Amino acid sequence: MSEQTEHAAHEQAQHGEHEHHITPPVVYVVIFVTLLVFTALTVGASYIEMGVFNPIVALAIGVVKATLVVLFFMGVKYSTKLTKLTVFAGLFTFMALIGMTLADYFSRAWGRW
Amino acid sequence: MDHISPVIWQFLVKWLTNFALFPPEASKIAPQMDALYFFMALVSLIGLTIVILLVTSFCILYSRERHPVAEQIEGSTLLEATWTIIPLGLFLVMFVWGALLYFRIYTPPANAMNIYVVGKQWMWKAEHPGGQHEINSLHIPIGKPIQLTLISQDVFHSFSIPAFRVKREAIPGRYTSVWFEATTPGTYHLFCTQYCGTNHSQMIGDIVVLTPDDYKKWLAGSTSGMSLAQSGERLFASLSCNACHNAKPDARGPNLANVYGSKLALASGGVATADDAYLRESILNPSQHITQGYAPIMPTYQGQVSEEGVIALVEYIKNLNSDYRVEQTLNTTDLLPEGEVKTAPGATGPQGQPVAQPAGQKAASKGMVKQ
Amino acid sequence: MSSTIVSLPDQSTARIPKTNFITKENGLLSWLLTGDHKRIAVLYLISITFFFAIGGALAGLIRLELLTPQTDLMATDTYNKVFTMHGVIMVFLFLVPSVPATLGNFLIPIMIGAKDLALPKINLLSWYLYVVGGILVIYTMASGGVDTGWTFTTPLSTHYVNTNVMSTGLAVFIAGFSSIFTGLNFIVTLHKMRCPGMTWFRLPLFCWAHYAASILMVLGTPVLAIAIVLIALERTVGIGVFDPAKGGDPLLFQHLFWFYSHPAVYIMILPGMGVISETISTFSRKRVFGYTAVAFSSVAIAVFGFFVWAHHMFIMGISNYAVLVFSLLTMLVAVPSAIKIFNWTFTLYKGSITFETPMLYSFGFMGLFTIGGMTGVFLGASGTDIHLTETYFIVAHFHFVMVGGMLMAFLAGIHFWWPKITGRMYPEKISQLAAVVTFIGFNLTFFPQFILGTLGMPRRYAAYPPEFQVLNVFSTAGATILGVGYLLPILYLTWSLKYGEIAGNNPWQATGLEWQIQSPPLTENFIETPIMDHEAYDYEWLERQKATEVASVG
Amino acid sequence: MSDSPAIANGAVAADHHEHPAYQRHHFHSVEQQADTTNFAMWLFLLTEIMFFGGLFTAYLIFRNWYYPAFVEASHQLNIFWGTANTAVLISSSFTMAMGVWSAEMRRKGTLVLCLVLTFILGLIFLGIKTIEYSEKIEKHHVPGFHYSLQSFTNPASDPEIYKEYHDKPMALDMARHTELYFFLYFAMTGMHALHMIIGIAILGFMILRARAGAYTTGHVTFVENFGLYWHFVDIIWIFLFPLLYLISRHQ
Repeated sequence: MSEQTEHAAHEQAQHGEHEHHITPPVVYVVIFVTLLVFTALTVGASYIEMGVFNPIVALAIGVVKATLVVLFFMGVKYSTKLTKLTVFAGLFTFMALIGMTLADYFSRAWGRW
Repeated sequence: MDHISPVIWQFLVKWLTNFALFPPEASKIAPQMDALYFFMALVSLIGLTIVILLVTSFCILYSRERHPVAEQIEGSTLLEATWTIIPLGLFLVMFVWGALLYFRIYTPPANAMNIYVVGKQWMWKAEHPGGQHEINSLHIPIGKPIQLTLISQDVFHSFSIPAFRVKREAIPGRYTSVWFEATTPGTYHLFCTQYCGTNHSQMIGDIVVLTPDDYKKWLAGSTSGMSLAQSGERLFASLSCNACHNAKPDARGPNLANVYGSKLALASGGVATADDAYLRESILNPSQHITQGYAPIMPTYQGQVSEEGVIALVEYIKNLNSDYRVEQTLNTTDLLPEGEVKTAPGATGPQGQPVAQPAGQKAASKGMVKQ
Repeated sequence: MSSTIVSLPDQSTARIPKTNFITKENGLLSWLLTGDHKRIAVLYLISITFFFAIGGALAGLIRLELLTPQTDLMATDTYNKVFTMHGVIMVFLFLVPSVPATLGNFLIPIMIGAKDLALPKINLLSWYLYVVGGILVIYTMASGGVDTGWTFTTPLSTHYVNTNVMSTGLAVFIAGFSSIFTGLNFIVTLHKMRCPGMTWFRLPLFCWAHYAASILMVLGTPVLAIAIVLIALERTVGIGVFDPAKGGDPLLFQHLFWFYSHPAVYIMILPGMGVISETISTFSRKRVFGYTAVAFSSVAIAVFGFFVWAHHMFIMGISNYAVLVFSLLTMLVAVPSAIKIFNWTFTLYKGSITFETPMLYSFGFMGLFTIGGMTGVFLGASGTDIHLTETYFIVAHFHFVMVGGMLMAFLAGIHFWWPKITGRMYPEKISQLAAVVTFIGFNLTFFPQFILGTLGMPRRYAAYPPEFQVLNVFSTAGATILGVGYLLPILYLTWSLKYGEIAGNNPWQATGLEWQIQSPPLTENFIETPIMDHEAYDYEWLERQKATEVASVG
Repeated sequence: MSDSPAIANGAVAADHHEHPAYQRHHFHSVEQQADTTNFAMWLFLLTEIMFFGGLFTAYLIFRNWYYPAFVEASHQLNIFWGTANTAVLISSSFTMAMGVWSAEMRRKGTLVLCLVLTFILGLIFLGIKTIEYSEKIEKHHVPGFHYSLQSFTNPASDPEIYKEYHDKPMALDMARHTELYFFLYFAMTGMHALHMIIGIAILGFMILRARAGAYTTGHVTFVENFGLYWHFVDIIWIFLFPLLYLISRHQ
C-alpha cells in the first residue's frame, strides 16, 4: 500500500508547499488534434474487415483516447499519487465487475463436466 | 391431562413424537454431504471452544482485581501467522472437499434416467420419459441414478429435496440439472426454496421413493398411453418440423438423427455440443445456433410451444437414433389433416445424408456425458 | 480498586459544559440546516432507531406467524410483504447506515483531530437522502407494501408482482446515494483532514474499519443503483434485459445485485468490527494486539469482498469454473475475520479487564460473530452450500453476523460513546442486564434456525411442515426475550438523557482523541488543532498526561 | 478532569493571517480545501464509473450473444452524426481544458470565452443527439414504444450460403434482439446525455460567476473539478461511440 507516500503528499499539501502544475496550452492542442485523428482512425478501421480484430482495434483506440484525456486533460500525469491510486482503484473495480461477470458467461459454454 | 393448557399439551406431544434434529439420509450423496457438514461443524466447534476458553481464562486471569496494571504488548508475528495459516489451511481443505462434492452433485452419470421438471407459480410438474405426468410429486425408484432437467416457466424456483441433500434452481429460459440416487424407500419433502411469489410456501410436494417393483407398478398404473418421445414425435409432425428436417439430400434443415450429444460446427464459427440446452435454444432461437452449411431460415417457435412441448420435442430428438424415425414421421404426417406440410414428393430419400456437417463429427455422440 | 474503570467527576459539583454542540444553537431549524457532523449523527441516530423499531416490529410479526405451521396470523401474501419490508428496512435503513452514519459520523472527525468532516453539506445531504428513502419506504408500506423479498429477484420483481416495486426501488436507490455520500465523505476526511502527527498507523482501528467500509460503499453502491434503474425500466418500458423471453438474462440481475449486496454485508460488519477494537482495548487497558494486522485485515476484507459475490448464485446455474473461483475467494475472505477474532482475544491477554456494558456486548459480538463467520464457511464451500442455501441456515447465518455481530457492536458502541455524545452515563446495572438478556434471547431465537436449516426448512415460508414446529416455537420464544433486550436500552438511554450521572470528559480513561475533549464536545470539537504525539491506544501516555495534569493543578 | 482539552499543549496555532472568503471554517488552508474537494470529485467519478459499469457489462454480454442483431441494429445508427458528435465532444473537452488553464493563469476574458464555447459545443452535442433520437422515433426504434422490426435485414457475411440472404429480412428471433441493442443504446446514451444536461446547467452558472471574476482570483478548484466531470463525460462517450456505432461497419 502507498499510505506512506500518500501521507507525505498530504503533508506537503498541508504545509502549503504543494506546487500546482499548470499544463501549457500547446499540450492541450496536441492532445486535441491527436484525439481527432484517433476518432477518424477508429471510424476508418471499422470499415476494414479484420475479423475478430475489429472490436479489439476499436477498443484499443478507445483506451488510448481515454488515457490521453485522463492523463492530460484531467491532469493525472501531474497529480498526486493519491489521485493516481484513485483512478487505478476505479479501473480495477470496473474491470472486476466486467471481467468476473463475463468470465462466468464465457465459461458456461465450456461445458459442465 | 385436561387441566394442562391444550397448547402446552400439543407442544409436549410434538416434542416427544415429532421432533426432528437431523434430516434423514435417503440418497447416496447424503452421507458424503453430511461427512463434510460434520467436519465443518467440528472445526467450528473447536474454533469456538478455543475462542471461548481463551476469552474466559483471560477474563479470569487478567481481571482488574487480579491484574491491576496491564502489560502493553505490541503483537506477535509468530502467533498472528499461526492464526492466519491454520484457518487458511482448514478453509482450503473445506474448499477442495466442498468443490468435489459440488461437482459430484451436479455431474450426472451417463446412465442416469432423465426426468424433466417444469416449475411454475406455484407447482412442480414432472415429465417422465415413459409419458407419466405428475404435479407436486415425484415417484422414483431406489438404486437408479436419476437426473432432473429443470426449467421454469415464469420466475426462479428451486427444487430442493433435503433428505437427498440436493437442490437446484429452476430458472426461466435455460435448463439446469441435478442428479441423485435414492437409497431408502419412503416419502420425503420436496420444497421450492427460492422465493417465488404469493404461494411460495405452498409450492411443496412429495418425493416418493419406491422399490424397483413398486416403481414398475406405479409406472404401469399411471401411464398416459404415450411416451414423452412419442408426444414429441406427434408435436414434431404437427409443427411440420419434418418439412425441413427430413434427412433428404436436398433438405433445408440438418438431419436430426443421432444429433444429440454430437459436436456441431456453427455458422458463426464456434463449436457447440448438441445437448438438451442446445436443442431447446435451437427451437426457440434458431438463428442464433445455425449449423454450418445451412441457411438462417428456420422460424422461431417461441410463444408457440409450451415448455412441456419443448421438452417433448427435445426428448424425441434425443431418441432419434436413425433416420428411420424421421421417415416414419414423414409418412404419418401424410395422415394429418393439415395438407400444408410441404414435403418433397417421393419421400424415399437415401440414408447417407451427413448429420449437420460433412465429416464424421458424430462419432462422439455416444460415449460422452450427456446433460 | 474496584472492578471498574469508570471515573466520574464529583456529581455534586460537576456540570455539563454550558457550550457544547447541543446547546450552541436552538430551534428545530438549527438542527435541520446544521453542517455539524455531531448533530447530523444525532439526527441519524434518531431516524435509525425509528426504522429499527419498525423493522423489529415486523420481525416480531414474522416470528408470531411462524409459531404454528399453518398460516393463521396472516395470509401468505401479507407474510411475504412483512418479511420483504423487514428486510428492506433492516438492510438499507438500519444495518448499512447504523454504525457509520451515527458513530462514524460523530467520531471520525474527532478521532483524527479535525473540526468536521471534509464535506459538511454533503453530509447533511446524505441524511436528507436517507430520510427521503425512509419516507418512501413508509409510503410503500402505507400503500400496500411490496412482496419481492429484499433481493428483488428478477423476473419476479419485474413481471410477476403488482405491488409497489417502484417506490421501494426508488427508496433503495435514494438511500443508496445517501450511503455513497457518507462513504465518500469518510474517505476524503480520513485522507485529507488528519491533524498534524496523525499518521495512518496512529489512527484508531475504528477509522481503519470505516475507511474499508467506505471504499465498499463508494464502489459497490452505484452498481446496485444501476440494477434498480434497470428493474424500473423493465417494469415500465419492458426493455427485456432481465427477461429471457426477450433474450435477456435474469442471472445478469443476480450478478449486478450481488456485486453490491455481498460487499454490503462487509459495509455492515466492518464498522462494527471497528467498534469492537475500541471497546476491547479500552476495557482491557491494552493496545490492540497486532494493530497492523487488524488494520490491514479490514482493508483485505474490503478488497477481497469485491470478488466473492457469485457465491450467492452457486445453485442458480452459473458456470462451474466460476463456482470454483468464487468459492475459493470466499474461503480467502474468511481469513481476515479469523485474524481479527484472535487478535481481539489476545488483546485481553495480560490486560486489566473490567466488565462494563460495552465490554459485555463485545464479548457477545465475539462469540456470535465467530459462529456466524464459521457458518459462512459452510455456505462458501460449494458442496454444502447446495444443501444449506435458501434454507433457515442462511437466515440464521445472516442474523448471527448481522444481529449477533453488527447489532451487538452497535449497542456496544452506543453505550461506549453515550457519555461522550450526551455528557451523561447510562445506568450500568440495568444495561448489563439488557446485554445478558439480549445475548440469551438472541441465541434462543437464532440457534434453532441452524437446525431448521439443516433439516431443510426453506426460508420465506409462511407455512411449514409440522415437524419443524418445536424449533420454531423456541425461536419465537427467543424473539420475545430479544425484543425485551432491545426495548430496555431504548428506555433507559432515553431516561439517562435527563437523569444519568454527569460523565465528565473521559469516564472510561480511554486514549482516543475524542476522550480528551469535553463531553458533549464543542461544535468545533477542538479549541486548538491538536497534535498527535503518541500511538493509538497508548495507555502509558494517558497515565503521564494525568500525572502532569495533577502536578499542574497541585 | 478539567473541561479544557488535555491535548492542547503545543497545538498548532491555527493560521489566522489570511482567510479568503471561500475558505470554509473547518479547513486549515486553502490548499487543503482545494485538495480535499479535488479528491472528493475523483471519488465521485469512481461511483460514476461503476454506475456505467453495470450497463457496459450488460452490453458486452448481449453483444456477444446476439452479435448479428447488434451489427444490424448498429447499422441503423447514423455514423455521420455519431462521428460529428464525437468531434464536438472532444472539442468541448479541449475548450474546457483551456478554460481551466485560463482560470489558472487568471485570464478572465479567455476563461469566459472557453466556458461559453464549451457551453455551445455541449448544446450542439445535445442538438445532434436530438436529431438522432427523433430519427429513431420515426423508424420506430424506441424499445417499448411501437417497436418495429421492419428495417432489419441480415448483415453481409462470409459463408457462401448466407450471401443470398443478405438484405433479406432478419429471422424474427434474432431481429427481436435488436430491441435489446436499442434499449442499451438509449440507456447508455440517455444516461450520458443526462450527464451532459447537468454539466451544461452547471456551465451556465459558471459563466455567470466567471464574468463576475469568481474564478480568476486564484481559487480555481470549482473550475478544475467541473473540468474533471466534463472530461469524464467525454471519456464515457469515447467508449460509447465505437461500442454502439462502429460494430463491424464493413459488413
